[in-house]
Amino acid sequence: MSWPEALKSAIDEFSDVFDPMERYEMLFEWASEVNELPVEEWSEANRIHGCQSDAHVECHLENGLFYMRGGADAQIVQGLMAITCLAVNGREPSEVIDIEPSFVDEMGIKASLTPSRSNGFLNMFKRVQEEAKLLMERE
Amino acid sequence: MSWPEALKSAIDEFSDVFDPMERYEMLFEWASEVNELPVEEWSEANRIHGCQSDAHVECHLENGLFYMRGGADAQIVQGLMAITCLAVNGREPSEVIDIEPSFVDEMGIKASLTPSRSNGFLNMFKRVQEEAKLLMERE
Amino acid sequence: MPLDVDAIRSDFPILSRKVSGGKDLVYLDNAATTQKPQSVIDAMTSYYEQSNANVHRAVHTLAAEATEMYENARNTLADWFGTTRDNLIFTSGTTEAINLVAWGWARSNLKSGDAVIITEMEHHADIVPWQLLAEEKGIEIRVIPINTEKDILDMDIFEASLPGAKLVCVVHTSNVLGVANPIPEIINMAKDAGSKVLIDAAQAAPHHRLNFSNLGADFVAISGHKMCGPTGIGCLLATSECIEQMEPFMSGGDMIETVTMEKSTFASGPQKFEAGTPKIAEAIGFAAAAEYLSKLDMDEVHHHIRGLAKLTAEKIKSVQGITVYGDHSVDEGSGVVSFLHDSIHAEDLARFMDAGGFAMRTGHHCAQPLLDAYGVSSTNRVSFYLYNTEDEANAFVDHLRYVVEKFGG
Amino acid sequence: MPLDVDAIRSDFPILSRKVSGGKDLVYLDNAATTQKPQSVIDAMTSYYEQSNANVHRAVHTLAAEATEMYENARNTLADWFGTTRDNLIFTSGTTEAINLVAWGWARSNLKSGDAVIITEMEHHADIVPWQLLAEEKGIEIRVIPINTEKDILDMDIFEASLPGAKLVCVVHTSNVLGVANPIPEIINMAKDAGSKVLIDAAQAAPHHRLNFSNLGADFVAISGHKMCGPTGIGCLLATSECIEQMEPFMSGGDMIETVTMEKSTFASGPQKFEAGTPKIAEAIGFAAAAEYLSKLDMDEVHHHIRGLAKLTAEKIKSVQGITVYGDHSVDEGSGVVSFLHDSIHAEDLARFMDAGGFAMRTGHHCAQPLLDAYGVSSTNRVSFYLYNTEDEANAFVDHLRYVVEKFGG
Ligand SMILES: Cc1ncc(COP(=O)(O)O)c(C=O)c1O
Ligand SMILES: Cc1ncc(COP(=O)(O)O)c(C=O)c1O
Repeated sequence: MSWPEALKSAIDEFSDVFDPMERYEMLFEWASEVNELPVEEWSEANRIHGCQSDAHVECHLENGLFYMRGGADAQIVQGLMAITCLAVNGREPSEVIDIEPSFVDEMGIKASLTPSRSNGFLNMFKRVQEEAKLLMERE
Repeated sequence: MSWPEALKSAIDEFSDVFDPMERYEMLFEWASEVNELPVEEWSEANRIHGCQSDAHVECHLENGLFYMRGGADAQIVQGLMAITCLAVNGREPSEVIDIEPSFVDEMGIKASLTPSRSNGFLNMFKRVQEEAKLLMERE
Repeated sequence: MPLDVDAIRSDFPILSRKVSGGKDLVYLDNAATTQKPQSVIDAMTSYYEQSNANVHRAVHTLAAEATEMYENARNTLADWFGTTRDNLIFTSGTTEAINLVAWGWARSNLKSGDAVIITEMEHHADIVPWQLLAEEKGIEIRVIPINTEKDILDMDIFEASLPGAKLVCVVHTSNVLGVANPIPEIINMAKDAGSKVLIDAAQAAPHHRLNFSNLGADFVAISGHKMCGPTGIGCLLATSECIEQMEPFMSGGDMIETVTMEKSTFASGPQKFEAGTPKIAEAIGFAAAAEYLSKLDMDEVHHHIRGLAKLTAEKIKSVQGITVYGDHSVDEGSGVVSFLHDSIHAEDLARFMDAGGFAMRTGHHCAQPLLDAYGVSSTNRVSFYLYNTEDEANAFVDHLRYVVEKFGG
Repeated sequence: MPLDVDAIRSDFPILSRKVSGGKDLVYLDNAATTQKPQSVIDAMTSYYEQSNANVHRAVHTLAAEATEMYENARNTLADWFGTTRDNLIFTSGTTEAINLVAWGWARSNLKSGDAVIITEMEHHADIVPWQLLAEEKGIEIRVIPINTEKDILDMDIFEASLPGAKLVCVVHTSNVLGVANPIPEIINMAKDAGSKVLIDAAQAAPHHRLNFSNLGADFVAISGHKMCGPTGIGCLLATSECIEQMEPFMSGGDMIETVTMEKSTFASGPQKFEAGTPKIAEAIGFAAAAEYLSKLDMDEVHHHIRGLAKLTAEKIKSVQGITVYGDHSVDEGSGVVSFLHDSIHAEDLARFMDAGGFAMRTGHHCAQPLLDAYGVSSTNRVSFYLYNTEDEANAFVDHLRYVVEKFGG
């Protein structure tokens, strides 16, 4: 899978860093860069299950292209959402469905890609892909 | 625990033999030496539970001394009964209660002294000791 | 390509053990439990030495590693059994898997008057739970007898018993006779009659590559320890439909969604039935067993095991006084051969064989009704597995012959 | 004599692991599961490499060895817990042990209208089974609230709740607060009121030497993996009286006396509740854990663990924005310290700590009602064990301080 330029440079930036503490710090900073879903728009319907944090995501099409907005009370989760935005926003929904979540691994972030009920990142990513699928079908 | 002479010599005889096959053969032969409880006297009441073979034991006092008779459809079990007779017959019931079943180990017979529901030898031996206790109390 | 049994043997450390005064161990009690290859032992050791942590709901490195190993184990096993992770519930073995069907599914989906079919060939694990349920719920149990001439289930009675049956419970391969039942036919007939089907695959899974999706059963129960895996683990494969119909059985941590003092709500899928700290090392070891088997040609494995049973059955039949149980002329079936001598007590025989280094089992094999049908209370049983050799089978026959000559008079 | 923690550490292979880019692992998630000493790992490996066989009812050498090892494990553990082998039922852990009381004892000995007392401090494992039973049988559940000011159970409400109670279920030591309940007092009061008592000792057994006979409880539930033992095993200690009152729960092989197609009769004692192939290697590993602990002075172990918790609680209290839960001024209690920062999300904090090599847990710790009582939905939790050092505790506090300074603004 070839990543969009913006994601590529984020991956490069992260993978240059050796210390996981620093990497988390960077992610913490990315948290502010997410296409934010304001707290007022958080609802049970857009809540991501299986996160330890309270995390929400909203997805829509603009001119047939996919866009997500996200918000979470944990900054690192929100940082991962910001990175995910780089991966998915502005793409065809059909592309979004096919994206592998491996970019977090490439960034050296131990988000752990194990399918498990409590894997926040993976649950978030799957939710985004499900929404993309729904949007595609609805078109 | 010091064993009666007859048991001691049985122990010696067995422990001289290295091959377990031969040892079982010897035990098989001993089976005929048991103070036998004839099949007609086998009953549910004198049946030993937890043996794979159908094994029965009858115990009584003669002049205040303990005696057992045994019978089993498996020859090796019956052989173990014969050895047990050497250990217990003609003793005070109070002595019988204190005997350790370790003599089979000393004979090199893997009768296994693990307490387990299906350990035939140990269940037999415990039964003999329980009978000794009952007989003592009844006196 | 036939199995490279020598190479396989070197994977199993216990096979170099000596017993009974220095004799080579010939392990022929595989239907009770199989030995474990080094890779299975190592998988567990390495988990404990490198990654041990409680799984789920923690973000630290070890917990993430342990969770990944545990959940990957589920993936590996689901894959091996031809199903998905959402259809595999970890249990402590076949017994718990069947109990889970009885307590978790049947108890809430069957009602007084409904019928459950079991067979005379079942292991106690597939009899007693149904008796307890029948007593509690007023469920009718219909028993399919075995035709002891042909060593097969009476399929006419089976067919006649189907109307009104809600669940058919049948052992894939008998642990006493080595006989395989006509499972596809049974499943088809049961499905046509609108019944669910539970397959006890404890003896089949070790030498067949089961495919749950193709099989068409609703439930399949499996033990890890009988297929190169560790003790204390097994699984229930169940269709999504049935999993959704199941009520919680064991309850506690990890299987809930929310808990308040008033009311709890439950997780969905397999997790709903996996309460408490999972059998983590065991799941990892079980998956390592599936990985070990996946490197072999399972058709060859079956062929090898069954071949040894056929050979042995054929040879000991001609030993004076020996009766063999079960039909060993057919290719289907397992590595099990049950037999008895007409005058040497089964337990004596087992001890004499042990004295020669041969580990075999004696008893009712937790299948008393089946033995009752044959009019015996125990059998001697040898059971072969993938690491056994033709030389071992022949040595077994020779030692048996020697024992019979010596004591069978 | 204080513990020789250096010597202890060298017994645990995992403690030399590096995590998070080469940092020393500081394992502070012991309330979730403890690490295993080499002797425990070796006991299981050696079982698998030398003696693996199914236990009970077979006479061959390996089966005899395995049975001996397995049954000796039961003896060792019974001894360690101050009881006899006839009062120890192997389960897969605390969760299954409590479920066994609910399904095997309470279900047949309580009737509609009877009351079961639980507390707000319980782990889900000691809440959900009672809710399910209550729903099925119309049993009343009475909940003893926690006084969140003093971090103790409200003993007045407990006393008032006793009349008519048939079973009191209480956690010995909270897995969230580290607080130990006044167990002797609770047991006395319950007994006086004619109630049975079940103690959840999952968190207490690891650093107390429990004595079942002296304790006077009717049931005690324990997990092996939280006290140096393997995953997949634990036990229920139960009085002979209660064991006799219990009905079969899981059923199948090994727990029966006889089985016919019409009716089965059951074994007596613990075996009645141990259906199927046992957790053999696990029982042996669990016993090796008890043997490991038996070489230590358990008073010192407790003192050491509790000391680290007290020290840590004291120090982090003064870190800006940190709230510590639970009373850590008293000597009773465990190695658990729960806390939260007022602006750093618990999960973020745990990740930052992990990045420094510190393994700690975050979440509801399977005790949602307790957290509800404190008005939080999760906490950060460190939990110390016998191999943790004061240096580790101090390093933890330092790294926490650093994280808070950096991100707590
Ligand atoms: C107090 C308490 N009870 C019960 C349990 C459940 O133990 P297990 O998951 O080992 O069954 C735990 C462990 O998480 C606990 O801390
Ligand atoms: C056919 C069959 N069913 C069930 C079982 C029970 O399996 P486990 O003891 O592993 O639960 C066995 C094993 O003894 C078996 O052979």
